[in-house]
Amino acid sequence: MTVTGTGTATIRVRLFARYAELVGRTEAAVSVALPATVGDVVRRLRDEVPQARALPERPLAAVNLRQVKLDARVQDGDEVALLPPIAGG
Amino acid sequence: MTVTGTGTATIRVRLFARYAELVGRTEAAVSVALPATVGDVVRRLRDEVPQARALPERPLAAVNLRQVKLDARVQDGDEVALLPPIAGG
Amino acid sequence: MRNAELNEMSYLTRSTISLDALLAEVSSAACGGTCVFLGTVRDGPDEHGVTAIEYSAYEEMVEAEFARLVADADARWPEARIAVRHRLGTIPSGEASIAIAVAAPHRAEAFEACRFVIEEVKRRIPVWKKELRVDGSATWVDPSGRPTAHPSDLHA
Amino acid sequence: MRNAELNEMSYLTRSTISLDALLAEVSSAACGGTCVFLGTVRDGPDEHGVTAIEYSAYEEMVEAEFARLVADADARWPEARIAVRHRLGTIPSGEASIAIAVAAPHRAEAFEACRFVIEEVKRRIPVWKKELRVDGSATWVDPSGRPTAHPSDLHA
Repeated sequence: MTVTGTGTATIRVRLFARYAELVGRTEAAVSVALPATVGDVVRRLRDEVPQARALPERPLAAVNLRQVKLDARVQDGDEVALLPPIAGG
Repeated sequence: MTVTGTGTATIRVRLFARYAELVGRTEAAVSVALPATVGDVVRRLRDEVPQARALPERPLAAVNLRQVKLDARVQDGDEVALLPPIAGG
Repeated sequence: MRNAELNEMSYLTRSTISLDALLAEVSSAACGGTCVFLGTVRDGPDEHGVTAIEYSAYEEMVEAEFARLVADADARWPEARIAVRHRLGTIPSGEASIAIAVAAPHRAEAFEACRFVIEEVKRRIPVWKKELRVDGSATWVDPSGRPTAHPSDLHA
Repeated sequence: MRNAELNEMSYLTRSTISLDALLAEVSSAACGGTCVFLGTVRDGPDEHGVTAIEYSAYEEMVEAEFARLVADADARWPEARIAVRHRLGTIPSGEASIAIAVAAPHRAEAFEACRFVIEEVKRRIPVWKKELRVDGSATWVDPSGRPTAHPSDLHA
Protein backbone atom coordinates (compact mmCIF):
# COMPACT_ATOMS: atom_id res chain seq x y z
CA MET A 1 0.00 0.00 0.00
CA THR A 2 1.36 3.39 -0.98
CA VAL A 3 0.88 6.28 1.41
CA THR A 4 1.66 9.68 -0.06
CA GLY A 5 2.54 11.12 3.32
CA THR A 6 3.35 14.60 4.52
CA GLY A 7 6.21 16.03 6.49
CA THR A 8 9.82 15.49 5.50
CA ALA A 9 11.34 12.56 3.69
CA THR A 10 14.98 11.55 3.77
CA ILE A 11 16.06 10.16 0.43
CA ARG A 12 19.26 8.30 -0.26
CA VAL A 13 20.60 9.43 -3.64
CA ARG A 14 23.08 7.24 -5.47
CA LEU A 15 25.34 8.35 -8.29
CA PHE A 16 27.11 6.15 -10.80
CA ALA A 17 29.85 6.20 -13.41
CA ARG A 18 30.31 9.64 -15.00
CA TYR A 19 27.78 11.24 -12.63
CA ALA A 20 29.75 10.00 -9.62
CA GLU A 21 32.90 11.46 -11.18
CA LEU A 22 31.22 14.79 -11.92
CA VAL A 23 29.88 15.19 -8.39
CA GLY A 24 32.88 13.65 -6.70
CA ARG A 25 30.79 11.25 -4.63
CA THR A 26 28.73 8.09 -5.06
CA GLU A 27 25.92 8.94 -2.69
CA ALA A 28 24.18 11.68 -0.77
CA ALA A 29 21.23 12.03 1.58
CA VAL A 30 18.73 14.78 0.81
CA SER A 31 15.62 15.90 2.67
CA VAL A 32 12.52 16.95 0.78
CA ALA A 33 9.12 18.18 1.95
CA LEU A 34 6.36 15.72 1.06
CA PRO A 35 4.65 15.25 -1.26
CA ALA A 36 7.75 15.22 -3.49
CA THR A 37 8.84 13.77 -6.82
CA VAL A 38 12.10 12.44 -8.14
CA GLY A 39 12.47 15.75 -9.96
CA ASP A 40 12.27 17.54 -6.59
CA VAL A 41 15.05 15.28 -5.28
CA VAL A 42 17.24 16.12 -8.27
CA ARG A 43 16.64 19.88 -7.79
CA ARG A 44 17.40 19.58 -4.07
CA LEU A 45 20.62 17.70 -4.78
CA ARG A 46 21.71 20.34 -7.29
CA ASP A 47 20.97 23.07 -4.71
CA GLU A 48 22.75 21.40 -1.81
CA VAL A 49 25.78 19.70 -3.33
CA PRO A 50 28.03 22.18 -5.14
CA GLN A 51 29.31 19.91 -7.94
CA ALA A 52 25.86 18.45 -8.55
CA ARG A 53 25.13 21.43 -10.83
CA ALA A 54 27.24 19.54 -13.39
CA LEU A 55 24.50 16.91 -13.57
CA PRO A 56 21.81 17.23 -16.22
CA GLU A 57 18.58 18.77 -14.98
CA ARG A 58 16.59 15.79 -16.23
CA PRO A 59 18.72 12.69 -15.77
CA LEU A 60 17.54 9.10 -16.15
CA ALA A 61 16.42 8.00 -12.68
CA ALA A 62 15.40 4.94 -10.71
CA VAL A 63 13.53 4.60 -7.43
CA ASN A 64 14.13 1.44 -5.43
CA LEU A 65 15.83 -0.37 -8.34
CA ARG A 66 13.23 0.50 -10.95
CA GLN A 67 13.44 3.15 -13.70
CA VAL A 68 10.86 5.89 -13.21
CA LYS A 69 9.95 9.23 -14.73
CA LEU A 70 10.93 12.39 -12.93
CA ASP A 71 7.34 13.02 -11.85
CA ALA A 72 7.24 9.77 -9.85
CA ARG A 73 6.53 10.29 -6.14
CA VAL A 74 9.13 9.49 -3.48
CA GLN A 75 8.61 8.36 0.11
CA ASP A 76 10.76 8.59 3.20
CA GLY A 77 13.50 5.96 2.99
CA ASP A 78 13.44 5.62 -0.81
CA GLU A 79 16.63 5.12 -2.75
CA VAL A 80 16.82 7.38 -5.79
CA ALA A 81 19.53 6.63 -8.35
CA LEU A 82 20.65 8.98 -11.10
CA LEU A 83 21.76 6.96 -14.08
CA PRO A 84 24.04 8.17 -16.87
CA PRO A 85 22.94 6.98 -20.33
CA ILE A 86 22.94 3.19 -20.15
CA ALA A 87 25.70 1.38 -22.02
CA GLY A 88 24.93 -2.18 -20.95
CA GLY A 89 26.45 -5.17 -22.69
CA MET B 1 33.76 -24.15 -71.96
CA THR B 2 30.64 -26.27 -72.28
CA VAL B 3 30.31 -28.50 -75.31
CA THR B 4 26.85 -29.95 -75.84
CA GLY B 5 28.22 -32.96 -77.68
CA THR B 6 26.61 -35.81 -79.50
CA GLY B 7 26.95 -39.56 -79.22
CA THR B 8 26.62 -41.40 -75.96
CA ALA B 9 27.43 -40.15 -72.48
CA THR B 10 28.20 -42.29 -69.48
CA ILE B 11 26.85 -40.71 -66.33
CA ARG B 12 27.69 -41.72 -62.80
CA VAL B 13 24.51 -41.55 -60.73
CA ARG B 14 24.77 -41.32 -56.97
CA LEU B 15 21.99 -42.07 -54.51
CA PHE B 16 21.79 -41.00 -50.89
CA ALA B 17 19.91 -41.67 -47.68
CA ARG B 18 16.36 -42.91 -48.29
CA TYR B 19 16.88 -43.07 -52.06
CA ALA B 20 19.88 -45.35 -51.57
CA GLU B 21 17.75 -47.55 -49.30
CA LEU B 22 14.86 -47.63 -51.79
CA VAL B 23 17.06 -48.62 -54.71
CA GLY B 24 19.34 -50.84 -52.67
CA ARG B 25 22.51 -49.20 -53.99
CA THR B 26 24.45 -45.96 -53.64
CA GLU B 27 25.53 -45.56 -57.24
CA ALA B 28 24.92 -46.65 -60.79
CA ALA B 29 26.32 -45.88 -64.26
CA VAL B 30 23.83 -45.08 -66.98
CA SER B 31 24.34 -44.34 -70.66
CA VAL B 32 22.26 -41.71 -72.42
CA ALA B 33 22.23 -40.47 -76.00
CA LEU B 34 23.34 -36.85 -76.26
CA PRO B 35 22.04 -34.25 -76.03
CA ALA B 36 20.50 -35.33 -72.75
CA THR B 37 19.17 -33.73 -69.58
CA VAL B 38 19.21 -34.74 -65.93
CA GLY B 39 15.57 -35.72 -66.41
CA ASP B 40 16.66 -38.15 -69.15
CA VAL B 41 19.19 -39.66 -66.74
CA VAL B 42 16.49 -40.15 -64.11
CA ARG B 43 14.16 -41.83 -66.64
CA ARG B 44 16.98 -44.05 -67.83
CA LEU B 45 17.82 -45.08 -64.28
CA ARG B 46 14.18 -45.91 -63.55
CA ASP B 47 14.06 -48.01 -66.75
CA GLU B 48 17.28 -49.90 -66.15
CA VAL B 49 17.42 -50.46 -62.40
CA PRO B 50 14.38 -52.39 -61.12
CA GLN B 51 14.01 -50.78 -57.68
CA ALA B 52 14.63 -47.29 -59.07
CA ARG B 53 10.91 -47.12 -59.93
CA ALA B 54 10.45 -46.41 -56.21
CA LEU B 55 12.19 -43.06 -56.71
CA PRO B 56 10.11 -39.98 -57.42
CA GLU B 57 9.90 -39.05 -61.10
CA ARG B 58 11.11 -35.56 -60.38
CA PRO B 59 13.66 -35.77 -57.56
CA LEU B 60 15.94 -32.97 -56.40
CA ALA B 61 19.16 -33.34 -58.38
CA ALA B 62 22.73 -32.10 -58.56
CA VAL B 63 25.27 -32.23 -61.36
CA ASN B 64 28.92 -32.11 -60.37
CA LEU B 65 28.16 -30.96 -56.81
CA ARG B 66 25.69 -28.24 -57.74
CA GLN B 67 21.88 -28.32 -57.53
CA VAL B 68 20.27 -28.07 -60.95
CA LYS B 69 16.83 -28.32 -62.48
CA LEU B 70 15.86 -31.49 -64.29
CA ASP B 71 16.15 -29.78 -67.68
CA ALA B 72 19.87 -29.10 -67.15
CA ARG B 73 22.11 -30.70 -69.76
CA VAL B 74 24.56 -33.47 -68.90
CA GLN B 75 27.91 -34.34 -70.49
CA ASP B 76 29.92 -37.51 -70.66
CA GLY B 77 31.63 -38.07 -67.33
CA ASP B 78 29.21 -35.97 -65.27
CA GLU B 79 28.19 -37.05 -61.81
CA VAL B 80 24.44 -36.78 -61.26
CA ALA B 81 23.18 -37.06 -57.70
CA LEU B 82 19.58 -37.64 -56.71
CA LEU B 83 18.90 -35.94 -53.42
CA PRO B 84 16.10 -36.77 -51.00
CA PRO B 85 14.50 -33.69 -49.43
CA ILE B 86 17.33 -31.90 -47.63
CA ALA B 87 17.28 -32.05 -43.83
CA GLY B 88 20.58 -30.27 -43.13
CA GLY B 89 21.45 -29.00 -39.70
CA MET C 1 42.29 -14.55 -46.28
CA ARG C 2 39.75 -16.14 -44.01
CA ASN C 3 38.22 -18.09 -46.86
CA ALA C 4 41.62 -19.35 -47.90
CA GLU C 5 42.17 -20.54 -44.34
CA LEU C 6 38.79 -22.21 -44.18
CA ASN C 7 39.25 -23.92 -47.49
CA GLU C 8 42.22 -25.82 -46.11
CA MET C 9 39.94 -27.61 -43.71
CA SER C 10 36.65 -29.42 -43.81
CA TYR C 11 33.23 -28.15 -42.86
CA LEU C 12 32.44 -31.69 -41.78
CA THR C 13 33.48 -33.63 -38.73
CA ARG C 14 32.64 -37.00 -37.21
CA SER C 15 33.61 -35.94 -33.68
CA THR C 16 32.08 -33.66 -31.09
CA ILE C 17 32.05 -30.08 -32.38
CA SER C 18 34.38 -27.80 -30.47
CA LEU C 19 32.67 -24.47 -29.96
CA ASP C 20 35.91 -23.04 -28.59
CA ALA C 21 37.71 -23.85 -31.83
CA LEU C 22 34.94 -22.23 -33.85
CA LEU C 23 34.99 -19.10 -31.70
CA ALA C 24 38.77 -18.88 -32.04
CA GLU C 25 38.39 -18.96 -35.84
CA VAL C 26 36.09 -15.94 -35.93
CA SER C 27 37.40 -13.86 -33.05
CA SER C 28 38.91 -10.53 -34.02
CA ALA C 29 39.73 -7.30 -32.21
CA ALA C 30 37.45 -5.44 -34.62
CA CYS C 31 34.40 -7.57 -33.79
CA GLY C 32 32.27 -6.63 -30.80
CA GLY C 33 29.40 -9.04 -31.32
CA THR C 34 29.39 -12.78 -31.89
CA CYS C 35 26.30 -14.84 -32.59
CA VAL C 36 26.44 -18.60 -32.33
CA PHE C 37 23.83 -21.11 -33.39
CA LEU C 38 23.91 -24.68 -32.17
CA GLY C 39 21.55 -27.26 -33.58
CA THR C 40 21.21 -30.18 -31.22
CA VAL C 41 19.56 -33.57 -31.50
CA ARG C 42 16.19 -33.22 -29.82
CA ASP C 43 14.17 -35.73 -27.88
CA GLY C 44 11.17 -33.63 -27.00
CA PRO C 45 7.49 -34.46 -26.53
CA ASP C 46 7.03 -34.76 -30.32
CA GLU C 47 10.00 -37.07 -30.83
CA HIS C 48 8.85 -40.14 -28.89
CA GLY C 49 12.09 -41.47 -27.51
CA VAL C 50 14.80 -40.42 -29.97
CA THR C 51 18.10 -41.72 -28.62
CA ALA C 52 20.22 -40.44 -31.49
CA ILE C 53 20.11 -39.23 -35.07
CA GLU C 54 22.23 -40.78 -37.77
CA TYR C 55 23.46 -38.02 -40.08
CA SER C 56 24.59 -38.84 -43.60
CA ALA C 57 25.61 -36.54 -46.42
CA TYR C 58 26.75 -36.15 -49.97
CA GLU C 59 30.05 -35.16 -48.50
CA GLU C 60 31.85 -33.71 -51.53
CA MET C 61 28.83 -31.55 -52.30
CA VAL C 62 28.49 -30.46 -48.67
CA GLU C 63 32.03 -29.08 -48.80
CA ALA C 64 31.44 -27.31 -52.12
CA GLU C 65 28.05 -25.97 -51.09
CA PHE C 66 29.30 -24.69 -47.71
CA ALA C 67 32.09 -22.84 -49.50
CA ARG C 68 29.50 -21.20 -51.78
CA LEU C 69 27.16 -20.49 -48.86
CA VAL C 70 29.89 -18.82 -46.80
CA ALA C 71 30.94 -16.81 -49.87
CA ASP C 72 27.31 -15.67 -50.29
CA ALA C 73 27.19 -14.59 -46.63
CA ASP C 74 30.57 -12.82 -46.97
CA ALA C 75 29.19 -10.88 -49.92
CA ARG C 76 26.14 -9.75 -47.92
CA TRP C 77 28.00 -9.03 -44.66
CA PRO C 78 31.57 -8.21 -45.73
CA GLU C 79 32.72 -7.43 -42.19
CA ALA C 80 31.37 -10.65 -40.69
CA ARG C 81 33.68 -13.54 -39.91
CA ILE C 82 31.95 -16.88 -40.29
CA ALA C 83 32.84 -20.39 -39.18
CA VAL C 84 30.61 -23.43 -39.48
CA ARG C 85 30.94 -27.12 -38.73
CA HIS C 86 28.46 -29.92 -39.44
CA ARG C 87 28.83 -33.23 -37.69
CA LEU C 88 28.00 -36.55 -39.38
CA GLY C 89 27.51 -40.05 -38.04
CA THR C 90 25.41 -41.12 -35.09
CA ILE C 91 24.84 -38.15 -32.78
CA PRO C 92 23.25 -38.80 -29.38
CA SER C 93 20.34 -36.67 -28.13
CA GLY C 94 21.51 -33.40 -26.65
CA GLU C 95 24.70 -33.15 -28.71
CA ALA C 96 25.24 -30.63 -31.48
CA SER C 97 24.94 -31.61 -35.13
CA ILE C 98 25.80 -28.14 -36.37
CA ALA C 99 27.51 -25.07 -34.99
CA ILE C 100 27.73 -21.69 -36.67
CA ALA C 101 29.72 -18.79 -35.27
CA VAL C 102 29.60 -15.30 -36.73
CA ALA C 103 31.61 -12.40 -35.34
CA ALA C 104 31.00 -8.89 -36.62
CA PRO C 105 31.78 -5.33 -35.64
CA HIS C 106 28.14 -4.86 -34.58
CA ARG C 107 25.55 -7.28 -33.29
CA ALA C 108 22.89 -6.82 -35.96
CA GLU C 109 25.21 -8.19 -38.65
CA ALA C 110 26.25 -11.09 -36.41
CA PHE C 111 22.63 -12.14 -35.77
CA GLU C 112 21.54 -11.67 -39.37
CA ALA C 113 24.46 -13.52 -40.94
CA CYS C 114 24.18 -16.39 -38.44
CA ARG C 115 20.46 -16.75 -39.11
CA PHE C 116 21.09 -16.60 -42.87
CA VAL C 117 23.64 -19.42 -42.67
CA ILE C 118 21.39 -21.81 -40.74
CA GLU C 119 18.39 -21.08 -42.99
CA GLU C 120 20.51 -21.74 -46.08
CA VAL C 121 21.92 -24.92 -44.53
CA LYS C 122 18.37 -26.22 -44.16
CA ARG C 123 17.69 -25.32 -47.77
CA ARG C 124 20.82 -26.36 -49.65
CA ILE C 125 23.32 -28.45 -47.70
CA PRO C 126 22.75 -32.10 -48.70
CA VAL C 127 22.53 -33.78 -45.32
CA TRP C 128 19.95 -36.33 -44.21
CA LYS C 129 18.82 -37.53 -40.81
CA LYS C 130 17.53 -40.84 -39.58
CA GLU C 131 16.03 -40.79 -36.10
CA LEU C 132 16.94 -43.80 -33.99
CA ARG C 133 14.36 -44.59 -31.30
CA VAL C 134 14.46 -46.27 -27.96
CA ASP C 135 12.17 -49.03 -29.38
CA GLY C 136 14.73 -49.88 -32.07
CA SER C 137 12.87 -48.23 -34.95
CA ALA C 138 14.53 -45.81 -37.35
CA THR C 139 12.80 -43.07 -39.32
CA TRP C 140 14.02 -40.68 -42.00
CA VAL C 141 13.31 -37.08 -41.04
CA ASP C 142 11.58 -34.98 -43.67
CA PRO C 143 12.62 -31.35 -44.28
CA SER C 144 9.83 -29.90 -42.19
CA GLY C 145 11.60 -31.49 -39.24
CA ARG C 146 8.97 -34.19 -38.76
CA PRO C 147 9.54 -37.86 -39.56
CA THR C 148 8.35 -39.06 -42.96
CA ALA C 149 5.83 -41.86 -43.42
CA HIS C 150 8.60 -44.09 -44.73
CA PRO C 151 10.13 -46.03 -41.87
CA SER C 152 13.46 -47.27 -43.07
CA ASP C 153 12.80 -50.80 -41.84
CA LEU C 154 10.39 -51.25 -44.78
CA HIS C 155 13.28 -50.76 -47.17
CA ALA C 156 16.36 -51.77 -45.24
CA MET D 1 11.40 -23.72 -11.95
CA ARG D 2 14.20 -22.28 -14.04
CA ASN D 3 13.63 -18.79 -12.69
CA ALA D 4 13.75 -20.05 -9.14
CA GLU D 5 17.09 -21.67 -9.94
CA LEU D 6 18.42 -18.51 -11.57
CA ASN D 7 17.33 -16.32 -8.70
CA GLU D 8 19.63 -18.19 -6.37
CA MET D 9 22.60 -16.91 -8.32
CA SER D 10 23.84 -13.65 -9.70
CA TYR D 11 23.60 -12.35 -13.23
CA LEU D 12 26.89 -10.59 -12.55
CA THR D 13 30.40 -11.90 -12.39
CA ARG D 14 33.87 -10.40 -12.07
CA SER D 15 35.59 -13.37 -13.71
CA THR D 16 35.79 -14.72 -17.23
CA ILE D 17 32.34 -15.81 -18.39
CA SER D 18 32.06 -19.55 -18.84
CA LEU D 19 30.05 -20.25 -21.97
CA ASP D 20 30.00 -23.94 -21.10
CA ALA D 21 28.29 -23.20 -17.79
CA LEU D 22 25.72 -21.01 -19.53
CA LEU D 23 25.01 -23.68 -22.16
CA ALA D 24 24.61 -26.29 -19.43
CA GLU D 25 22.00 -24.08 -17.74
CA VAL D 26 19.80 -23.90 -20.83
CA SER D 27 20.34 -27.30 -22.39
CA SER D 28 17.28 -29.55 -22.50
CA ALA D 29 16.27 -32.62 -24.45
CA ALA D 30 13.25 -30.73 -25.78
CA CYS D 31 15.34 -27.92 -27.27
CA GLY D 32 16.78 -28.38 -30.75
CA GLY D 33 18.12 -24.87 -31.29
CA THR D 34 20.39 -22.74 -29.15
CA CYS D 35 21.36 -19.17 -29.94
CA VAL D 36 24.23 -17.54 -28.10
CA PHE D 37 25.26 -13.91 -28.15
CA LEU D 38 28.66 -12.81 -26.92
CA GLY D 39 29.48 -9.15 -26.56
CA THR D 40 33.23 -8.64 -26.54
CA VAL D 41 35.45 -5.66 -25.87
CA ARG D 42 36.38 -4.28 -29.25
CA ASP D 43 39.53 -2.57 -30.41
CA GLY D 44 38.64 -1.92 -34.02
CA PRO D 45 39.56 0.88 -36.42
CA ASP D 46 37.12 3.25 -34.67
CA GLU D 47 38.41 2.54 -31.20
CA HIS D 48 41.96 3.90 -31.47
CA GLY D 49 43.86 1.54 -29.21
CA VAL D 50 41.41 0.35 -26.59
CA THR D 51 43.27 -2.03 -24.30
CA ALA D 52 40.35 -2.73 -21.98
CA ILE D 53 36.98 -1.46 -20.86
CA GLU D 54 36.18 -0.86 -17.23
CA TYR D 55 32.59 -1.93 -16.57
CA SER D 56 30.70 -0.56 -13.60
CA ALA D 57 27.08 -1.01 -12.61
CA TYR D 58 24.30 -0.21 -10.20
CA GLU D 59 24.64 -3.80 -9.11
CA GLU D 60 21.47 -4.28 -7.04
CA MET D 61 19.41 -2.81 -9.86
CA VAL D 62 21.17 -4.93 -12.47
CA GLU D 63 20.10 -8.06 -10.61
CA ALA D 64 16.51 -6.86 -10.23
CA GLU D 65 16.28 -5.63 -13.81
CA PHE D 66 17.75 -8.83 -15.28
CA ALA D 67 15.16 -10.85 -13.34
CA ARG D 68 12.40 -8.67 -14.82
CA LEU D 69 13.94 -8.83 -18.30
CA VAL D 70 14.20 -12.63 -18.24
CA ALA D 71 10.61 -12.84 -16.97
CA ASP D 72 9.52 -10.62 -19.88
CA ALA D 73 11.32 -12.90 -22.34
CA ASP D 74 9.81 -15.99 -20.68
CA ALA D 75 6.36 -14.51 -21.14
CA ARG D 76 6.96 -13.90 -24.85
CA TRP D 77 8.75 -17.21 -25.55
CA PRO D 78 7.41 -19.61 -22.90
CA GLU D 79 9.33 -22.60 -24.27
CA ALA D 80 12.67 -20.79 -24.37
CA ARG D 81 15.28 -21.39 -21.70
CA ILE D 82 17.40 -18.31 -21.06
CA ALA D 83 20.68 -17.76 -19.25
CA VAL D 84 22.62 -14.52 -19.14
CA ARG D 85 25.76 -13.31 -17.45
CA HIS D 86 27.27 -9.81 -17.43
CA ARG D 87 30.87 -9.31 -16.41
CA LEU D 88 32.03 -6.24 -14.47
CA GLY D 89 35.46 -4.82 -13.73
CA THR D 90 38.30 -4.29 -16.18
CA ILE D 91 37.81 -6.51 -19.22
CA PRO D 92 40.66 -6.76 -21.74
CA SER D 93 40.02 -6.37 -25.47
CA GLY D 94 38.74 -9.55 -27.03
CA GLU D 95 37.13 -10.91 -23.88
CA ALA D 96 33.38 -11.16 -23.36
CA SER D 97 31.50 -8.64 -21.24
CA ILE D 98 28.16 -10.34 -21.74
CA ALA D 99 26.95 -13.77 -22.76
CA ILE D 100 23.36 -14.75 -23.44
CA ALA D 101 22.29 -18.31 -24.21
CA VAL D 102 18.77 -19.21 -25.30
CA ALA D 103 17.70 -22.76 -26.04
CA ALA D 104 14.29 -23.44 -27.57
CA PRO D 105 12.45 -26.24 -29.30
CA HIS D 106 12.86 -24.42 -32.63
CA ARG D 107 15.49 -22.03 -33.90
CA ALA D 108 13.28 -19.04 -34.64
CA GLU D 109 12.37 -18.65 -30.96
CA ALA D 110 16.00 -19.08 -29.92
CA PHE D 111 17.20 -16.32 -32.27
CA GLU D 112 14.33 -13.96 -31.45
CA ALA D 113 14.55 -14.34 -27.68
CA CYS D 114 18.35 -13.97 -27.71
CA ARG D 115 18.14 -10.81 -29.80
CA PHE D 116 15.39 -9.45 -27.53
CA VAL D 117 17.53 -9.97 -24.44
CA ILE D 118 20.59 -8.15 -25.80
CA GLU D 119 18.49 -5.26 -27.13
CA GLU D 120 16.78 -4.88 -23.75
CA VAL D 121 20.14 -5.08 -21.95
CA LYS D 122 21.31 -2.10 -23.99
CA ARG D 123 18.13 -0.25 -23.10
CA ARG D 124 17.56 -1.01 -19.42
CA ILE D 125 20.43 -2.74 -17.60
CA PRO D 126 22.32 -0.02 -15.68
CA VAL D 127 25.88 -0.74 -16.70
CA TRP D 128 28.50 1.80 -17.79
CA LYS D 129 31.73 1.49 -19.70
CA LYS D 130 34.94 3.43 -19.58
CA GLU D 131 37.37 2.72 -22.41
CA LEU D 132 41.00 2.51 -21.36
CA ARG D 133 43.43 3.37 -24.14
CA VAL D 134 46.97 2.48 -24.91
CA ASP D 135 47.96 6.18 -24.42
CA GLY D 136 46.65 6.12 -20.84
CA SER D 137 43.47 8.07 -21.53
CA ALA D 138 40.07 6.90 -20.35
CA THR D 139 36.73 7.78 -21.92
CA TRP D 140 33.15 7.07 -20.92
CA VAL D 141 31.26 5.32 -23.69
CA ASP D 142 27.93 6.81 -24.63
CA PRO D 143 24.94 4.57 -25.40
CA SER D 144 25.38 4.81 -29.14
CA GLY D 145 28.57 2.86 -28.61
CA ARG D 146 30.82 5.83 -29.34
CA PRO D 147 32.85 7.61 -26.69
CA THR D 148 31.35 10.77 -25.22
CA ALA D 149 33.05 14.15 -25.34
CA HIS D 150 33.70 13.91 -21.61
CA PRO D 151 37.08 12.34 -20.99
CA SER D 152 37.10 11.18 -17.42
CA ASP D 153 40.48 12.75 -16.73
CA LEU D 154 38.78 16.16 -16.76
CA HIS D 155 36.73 15.11 -13.75
CA ALA D 156 38.78 12.49 -11.95
